[in-house]
Amino acid sequence: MEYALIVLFGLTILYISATSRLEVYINCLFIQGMLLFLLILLTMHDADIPVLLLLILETLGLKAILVPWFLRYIIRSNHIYREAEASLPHFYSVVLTTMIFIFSFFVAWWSTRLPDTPETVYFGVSIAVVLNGLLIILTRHKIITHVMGFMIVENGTFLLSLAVAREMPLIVNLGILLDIFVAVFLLGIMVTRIRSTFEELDIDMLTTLKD
Amino acid sequence: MKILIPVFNILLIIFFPLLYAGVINCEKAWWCGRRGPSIWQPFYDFVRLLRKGAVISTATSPIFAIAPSITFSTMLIAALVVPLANNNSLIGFPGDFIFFAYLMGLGKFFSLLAAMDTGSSFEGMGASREITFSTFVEPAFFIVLASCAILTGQTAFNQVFSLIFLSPGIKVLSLLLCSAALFVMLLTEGCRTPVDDPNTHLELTMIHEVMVLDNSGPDLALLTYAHYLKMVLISAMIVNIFMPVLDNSLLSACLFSAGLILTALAVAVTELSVARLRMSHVPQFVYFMNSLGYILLFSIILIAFSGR
Amino acid sequence: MSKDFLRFKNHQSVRTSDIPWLSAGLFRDTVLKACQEGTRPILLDATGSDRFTVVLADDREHSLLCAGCVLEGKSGYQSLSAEFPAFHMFERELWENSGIVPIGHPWLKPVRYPHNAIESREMTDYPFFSVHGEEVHEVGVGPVHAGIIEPGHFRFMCNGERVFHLEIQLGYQHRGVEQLMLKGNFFNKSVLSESITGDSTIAHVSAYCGALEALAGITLSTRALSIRVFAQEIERAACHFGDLAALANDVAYLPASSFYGNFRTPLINMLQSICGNRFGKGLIRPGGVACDISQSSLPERREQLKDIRASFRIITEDLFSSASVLSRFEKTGTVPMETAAEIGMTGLAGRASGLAHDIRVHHPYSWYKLNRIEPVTQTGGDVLARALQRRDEAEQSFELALKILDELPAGELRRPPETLQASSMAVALTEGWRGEVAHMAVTGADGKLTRYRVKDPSFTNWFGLALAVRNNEISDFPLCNKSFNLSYCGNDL
Amino acid sequence: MLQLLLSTPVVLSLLALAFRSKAFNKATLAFFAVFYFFCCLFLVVHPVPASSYFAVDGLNSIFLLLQSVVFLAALLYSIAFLTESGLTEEWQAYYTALMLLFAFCLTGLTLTTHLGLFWVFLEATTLVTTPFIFAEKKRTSLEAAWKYIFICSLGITFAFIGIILLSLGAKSVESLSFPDLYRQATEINSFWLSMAFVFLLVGFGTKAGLAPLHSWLPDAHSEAPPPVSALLSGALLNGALLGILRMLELMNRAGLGQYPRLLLICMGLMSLVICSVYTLKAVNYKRMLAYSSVEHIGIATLAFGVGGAAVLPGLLHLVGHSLAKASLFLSSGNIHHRYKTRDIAGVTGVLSSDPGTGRLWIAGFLMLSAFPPSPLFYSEFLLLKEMLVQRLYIPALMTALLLTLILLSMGSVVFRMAFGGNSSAKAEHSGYLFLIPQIILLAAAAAAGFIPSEFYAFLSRGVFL
Repeated sequence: MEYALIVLFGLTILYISATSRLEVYINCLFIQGMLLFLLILLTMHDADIPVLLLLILETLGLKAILVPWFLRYIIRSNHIYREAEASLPHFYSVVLTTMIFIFSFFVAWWSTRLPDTPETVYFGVSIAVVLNGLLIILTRHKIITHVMGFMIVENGTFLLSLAVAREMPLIVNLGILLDIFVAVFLLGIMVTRIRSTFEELDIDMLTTLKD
Repeated sequence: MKILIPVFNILLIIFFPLLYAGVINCEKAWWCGRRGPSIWQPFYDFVRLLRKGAVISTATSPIFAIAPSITFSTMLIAALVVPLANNNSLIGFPGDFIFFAYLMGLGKFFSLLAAMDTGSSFEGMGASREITFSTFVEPAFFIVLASCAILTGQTAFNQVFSLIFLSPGIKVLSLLLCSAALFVMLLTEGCRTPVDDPNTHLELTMIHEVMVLDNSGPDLALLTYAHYLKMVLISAMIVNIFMPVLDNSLLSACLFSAGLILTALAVAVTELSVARLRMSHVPQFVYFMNSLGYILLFSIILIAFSGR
Repeated sequence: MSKDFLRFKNHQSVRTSDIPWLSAGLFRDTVLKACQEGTRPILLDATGSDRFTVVLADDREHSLLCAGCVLEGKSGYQSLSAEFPAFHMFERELWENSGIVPIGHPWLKPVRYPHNAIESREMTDYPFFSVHGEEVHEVGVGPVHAGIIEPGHFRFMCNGERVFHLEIQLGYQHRGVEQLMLKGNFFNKSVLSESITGDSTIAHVSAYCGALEALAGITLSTRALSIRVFAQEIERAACHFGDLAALANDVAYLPASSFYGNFRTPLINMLQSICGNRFGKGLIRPGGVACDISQSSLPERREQLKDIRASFRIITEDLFSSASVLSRFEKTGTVPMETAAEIGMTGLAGRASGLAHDIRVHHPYSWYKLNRIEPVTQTGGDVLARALQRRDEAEQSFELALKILDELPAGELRRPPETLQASSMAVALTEGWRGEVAHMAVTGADGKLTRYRVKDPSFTNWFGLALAVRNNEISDFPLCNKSFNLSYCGNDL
Repeated sequence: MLQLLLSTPVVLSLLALAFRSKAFNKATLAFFAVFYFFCCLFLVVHPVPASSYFAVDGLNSIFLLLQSVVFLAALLYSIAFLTESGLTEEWQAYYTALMLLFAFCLTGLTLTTHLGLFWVFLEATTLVTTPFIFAEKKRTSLEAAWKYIFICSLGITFAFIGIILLSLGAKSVESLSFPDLYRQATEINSFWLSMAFVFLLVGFGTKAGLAPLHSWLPDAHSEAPPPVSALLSGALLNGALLGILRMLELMNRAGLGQYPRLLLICMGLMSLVICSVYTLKAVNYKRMLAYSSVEHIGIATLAFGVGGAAVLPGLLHLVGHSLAKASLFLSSGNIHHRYKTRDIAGVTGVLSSDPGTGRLWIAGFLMLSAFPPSPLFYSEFLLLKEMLVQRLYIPALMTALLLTLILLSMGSVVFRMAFGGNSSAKAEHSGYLFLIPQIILLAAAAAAGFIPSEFYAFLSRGVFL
C-alpha cells in the first residue's frame, strides 16, 4: 500500500509532464499533498504527537490545501489557464520524464549495495520527482509554472526526508515549514507583481537584466 | 466440471466480441440520454454483412483480398494462447506472450498493406497513424509482460496471470500499474476515444475506420469481428490480473464474464468523460504505456530484488 | 468623399439615377480611399458588360455607400484585390457573371459552376494551387463527402500531418437564385428566398422582405417587426445549439453533443408552434408576418425559453470546463484579427476574431432600431473563440427573445405591398446567425425588378477557413470547418 | 550575551514596525550599529561557552567581527540614505525593521553550529532581503528580486537534500551539530557524505555566488539600495561561505579532503574567468562591483581549495574584500545619488564634482585591487606562493593572468569615472554621514593590512583546516 502510494506520487509527475493546463498542475499538487499526508499516516503513526501534528499541518494544511488554493487564486485572478508552449513538445517531455524515472530507479537500485540506504522506492521516486521538478522549471515558460516546479521539487525533497530522516529535529522541520510557507507566498506575490508590471507572465519577459 | 472451462472459452471467443461492442454502445447511449441501438445490434450487423457481396476495387492487388482473412485468422489463433476464464488458455506454452505479440503484429501488418494497397490518400494517412502508435505499444507490451514474468518467474501467459495475484508485498502496486498500462493498450489498439473516435464520419481524423473504408461485405464483417476480438483479448488480460484461480469453474466463468463487461463499461466511461486528443498529442498518451511499464519493471526489481 | 458616393441607410430605397458614375481610374482611387477609411465591401454588381456598381458599408457612420464604374471599351479595370484582399471573391464573381476582367487579380478562377455565366466554362479547367517538394503531398476531399453534407472540394497541401495550404472549390450547387428572382412575380418570391440557405431561412427571407418593402415604401407595425426578430433570434440560438453540439461531436465529447442536440429540438419546435415549420418557413411574408403569436401562449413560451436557457447553461458550463475539450479548441484554427479584417470576414467568425461587425448594431433595422443592443466579441480567433462566441450570442438571443415576449405590442400583422417604386434601388442587410445577409433589389423605369443580388456571409468567410487551417494538423480540419460552419448553397446560390 | 545579541534586533524591528516614526528609525539604526559592534567585539574577546545550537569558535568569530564592522558602516550610511531618499514613512519603517531582521538572521547564521539551523537561517536571509531588492518597484528590480528569490530558494532546497543525505550517512551520529559531526567524522558513511557535500556545496554555493551558480548575484546586488548591496557583498556571501568551510572541515576530518578541494578550485577559477569576461565589457558600475564580488569570493574559494598554508590567506582575503567592497558599494550609492544613473558612460569627473566621494571611490578601488597596505595584497601574494609550492602551476598562472586582466579593465572604468572633465557641475561634498562609513571600512581594512602579525594570530584561531 505504501509502495502504491509512492508510485502514484510518481505518476502524478508523469501526468504533469504530458499536460499544459495549469489547473491540472494544481490538481496534481493537491494529489501529491494528499498522498504525502496518507504516507505520513501510514508510516509515522508511532511518532511523537507534536512531530506528527507538525507533519500533518505541513502536508495536509500547506501542501494539499493552502498552496494549491493560493496558486489557483493566482491563476484565476491573472487569467492564465495554460502553459502557452513548452519549449519542448510534450511527447519529448513524457519521454524525458520516463528516462528520469529509469535513471532514478537505477540509482536507487545501485545504491542498495551501500550501507544505510534508504528504502529504495522512496529513494528512487523522490530523486525522480526532484529531477522532474527541475525539468519542468527548465522547459516551461510561465513564471507560475516555475513556482509549481519549485513546489514539486519541495515535495520530492519532503518524500526523501520521509524516507531517511524520520528523526529530524523538530526545530529544523519547523524551519522547513516556515520556509516553504513564506517562499511560496512571496513567490506568489511576486507573480502577481510581475503580472501587473509586465502584463504577461512569460519568463521571456524577464530578460532585461543581461550582460 | 473441468471440461466446462474450455467449452466456455470457445463460446466466449465466438460470441463475446460482438456483445462487447454492444455493451459499449448501449452504455454510451444511455449516458447521453438516448435510447440507442439494441445490445444485439453488432450481431445483426455482422450477419447482414456476411450475407452481402463484396466490392473489390480493380486498382488493388490480391493482397487486398486476402488481408481481411489473414487479420481475422491471426487474431483467432492469438485468442488460443490468451488466458480466458479461470486463467485457462486453450493452448499455452512458455513464451507464448511473444507468440501473441507477433501474431498481432502479423495481422496488423496485413491490414496496413491492404490499406496502402487501395492507393487512397486517406487510407495511407490512417495506416501511417496506426503504425506510429503501434511502435509505441509493442515495446511497452513486452515490458509490461516481461516485468510480470520477472515477478512471477514464469513465461507462459496463463501462469503469469494466475501467479501475479499471489505475489507478495507489491500486489497493489503491480495490479495498479499493470492494469493501467494494459488499459492504455486497450484504448490504443481498440482505437477508442482519447486515441481515435469510433463514431466519426470524418475521413481526415480517422485511424482505424479509415483503413477499412474500402472493405465491404464479409471482409468487413471479419475485420470488425477481429477488431472486437482484439479488444476482448486485451480486456481478458486486465481481468485476469485481478482474478485468482478458483476451484469452482462455474463461478470463475461467471466472474470472468462480469469482469469483461466491467472493462467494456470502463471503456465506455472513458469515452464519455474525455474528448478525443489532438492527433499530435496521441503519441504522448500512448507512450504513457511505456512509462508505466518501465516504472512497473523497475519497481519490481527494486522491491522484489533489493532484499527489503 | 460624400460627393463620390451615394450615401443611404440599410433598408432604404434610393433612386438609381442618384448613383454617381465614375471613370475606372477615379473609381479605383475613390474606393481605395473609402476602404482605407474603414468601409468594407458588401457587393459588386455588374449592370452591363462595361459598367458595375459597388456597395460599401460604413460601420462608423451607420450608412451604406454606392458608386458606379464605367469602363472605356471592354478593357477591364485594375483589380482592387491586391490592395484589399476583401475584394477578391467579389471580383471573381463579377468577372464570372459579366466578363469584366479585374486586371491583375491574383487568382482569377470561377466561384461557381457557372451555367449562367457569359461564356461557358468548365470548372475542371481551372487549376488548383500547387506546392512542390520532396515531402509535400496533396489530399483531395470531396465533392462527395462521407457525412450528410453538401458538396464541395477541399484540396490540402500537406507535409505529413501539417497543412501548408487549403484551397476550397465550391459551386457544385449553383441554382441560379438571382436569375430565378427576376422571373415571374417578385412579390411571390418568399419561398425561394427561404430556401437560399436552409439554416438561415429567417435571415434571408427577412432581407428579401426588407428590400421589397423598402422599394414599395411601406412601413410595418411594431408587432410584425417584433415577431420577425423573435423568429430571427430563435433561429440564431437554435443554430448555435446545433453548432456547439457538432463541435462537441467532432472532438468526441459525447454528452455535450447529445444534450445540445436534445435542447435544440424544443427551441425550433417553438417556431413550429408559431408557423407550422421548424425552420420558420412561411412565417415572414412581404408586408408583415403570416402568423401571430397568440397573447395567451406568451407566459408558457417564456417559461419554456427560461427552462431551455437553464439547461443550456448547465451543459455549457460542463463543456467549457472540460480540460480535454479546451485543449482541442484552444489555439486551433486561429485567424488573427488583422487577417480577419484584411480578408473581410464578417459575422460570427469575424466577431470571434475581434471584428465588431454586427448589422444589428451598426446598421440597425426593424426592431433593432428601437432597441439598441451591444455587440459581443471575442479576441482569440481560434475554435475556442468561435465556440464561446456562439455561447455568448445564444445567451444574448435568449435575452432578446424574452424581452420581445415581455413587450410584444399590439398591432396589425400584415399589409401586403402592391407596387414598387420605379428606377429605385434598395439594399437590405440582416444579421443572420452566421453573419450579415445582403439582398439588393433594383427596379427599372417601369417599376419591374431588373436586378436582384444576394450575398450570404459564407461567401466572404470561406477564405477565412482556408487561412485558419494553415499550419494546423490535417486532422483538425473538420473541427475548424465545424467552428465556422459555413453554408455551401449560400455561397453557390 | 548570545541571547541579547539575537533578541535585540528582533525586538527593535518589532518596535520600528509599531512606531513607524522617522526619528525612531534613525535612532534605532544608530543605536543598533554601535550596540552590535560592541556586542560582537565583546563576544570575540570573551567567548561564551557553547550551547547546543550556538557557539563562538575560532572560525565564526572572524566572520562575526567582520560583519559587525560592515553592519556598523552600512547602518550608519542607512541613516543618511533614509534622510535623502524620498521613501515614505511606512517604507522607512519597513526598511529599518527588515535591516534589523537581516542582522538577526546573519548573526544566527554565523553563530549557529548546527547544520539544520544554519540552513534555516540561510533561507531566512533570502526572504528578509528580497523586499530590499524589490524596493524600487521598477521592471528591473522586480526581475532581479524574482531571480534572487527563485534561484536562492532552489539552491537552498538542494542544500536541504544535502542535509538529508548527510543524516542518511550519519545515522550513528547524535545530532547534526558540527561539533558532534566532527567528533564522529570517521563513522559517517563516506559515499553519503560525499554526495551530501556536493549538494550542500551547490546549495550554499548558490547563496555565496560561486560560478556557475552566480546568475542572480549581479542582478540582485545592483538593484538593491547601497547599504544593502554592501551588506549582501560584505556579509551575506561570507556567511554562505562559512557553511562551505564548515563542511570542508568535516570532509577533511572524514579523510575525504581531496575531491572537495578539486571542486572548490574549479569553481574558484570559473568565477575568476566569468568575472574577467564581464568586466571587459562592463556598462553598469554596480554590476561591475557585483561581478567583482563573484571574483573575490572565487579567490577565497580557490584558496580554501588549495588548502594548507593558503587557508589563512583565504580568510584574510574575505576580510579585505568585505571591507573594501562594502565601502565601494556605499560610495557607488553616493555616485548614483548625484548622477542618477548606473551607467558607466553617464558618470565622469566624480573627483571634481564630489571630491570626498571621488577620493573614497579611488581609495576603495586601490584597496580592492590589492595595493599595499591592503590585506588583499598579502592574501593574493600568499595564495599564489602556496599554489606554486603545491605545484599547481597552471591554476596559478591562470589566477595571476586573470587578476591582472580584471585589475586593468576595472581600473580603466574606475578612473574614467573618477577623473574626466565634468567642470560644469560645481564641486559639492556629500554629507558626512555619506562619507564616514566608508572611512571606517577603509580604515579597518588598512588596519588589517598594517598589523598583520596580531591579526594573523586572530585569524589563525579560525584555521583548523
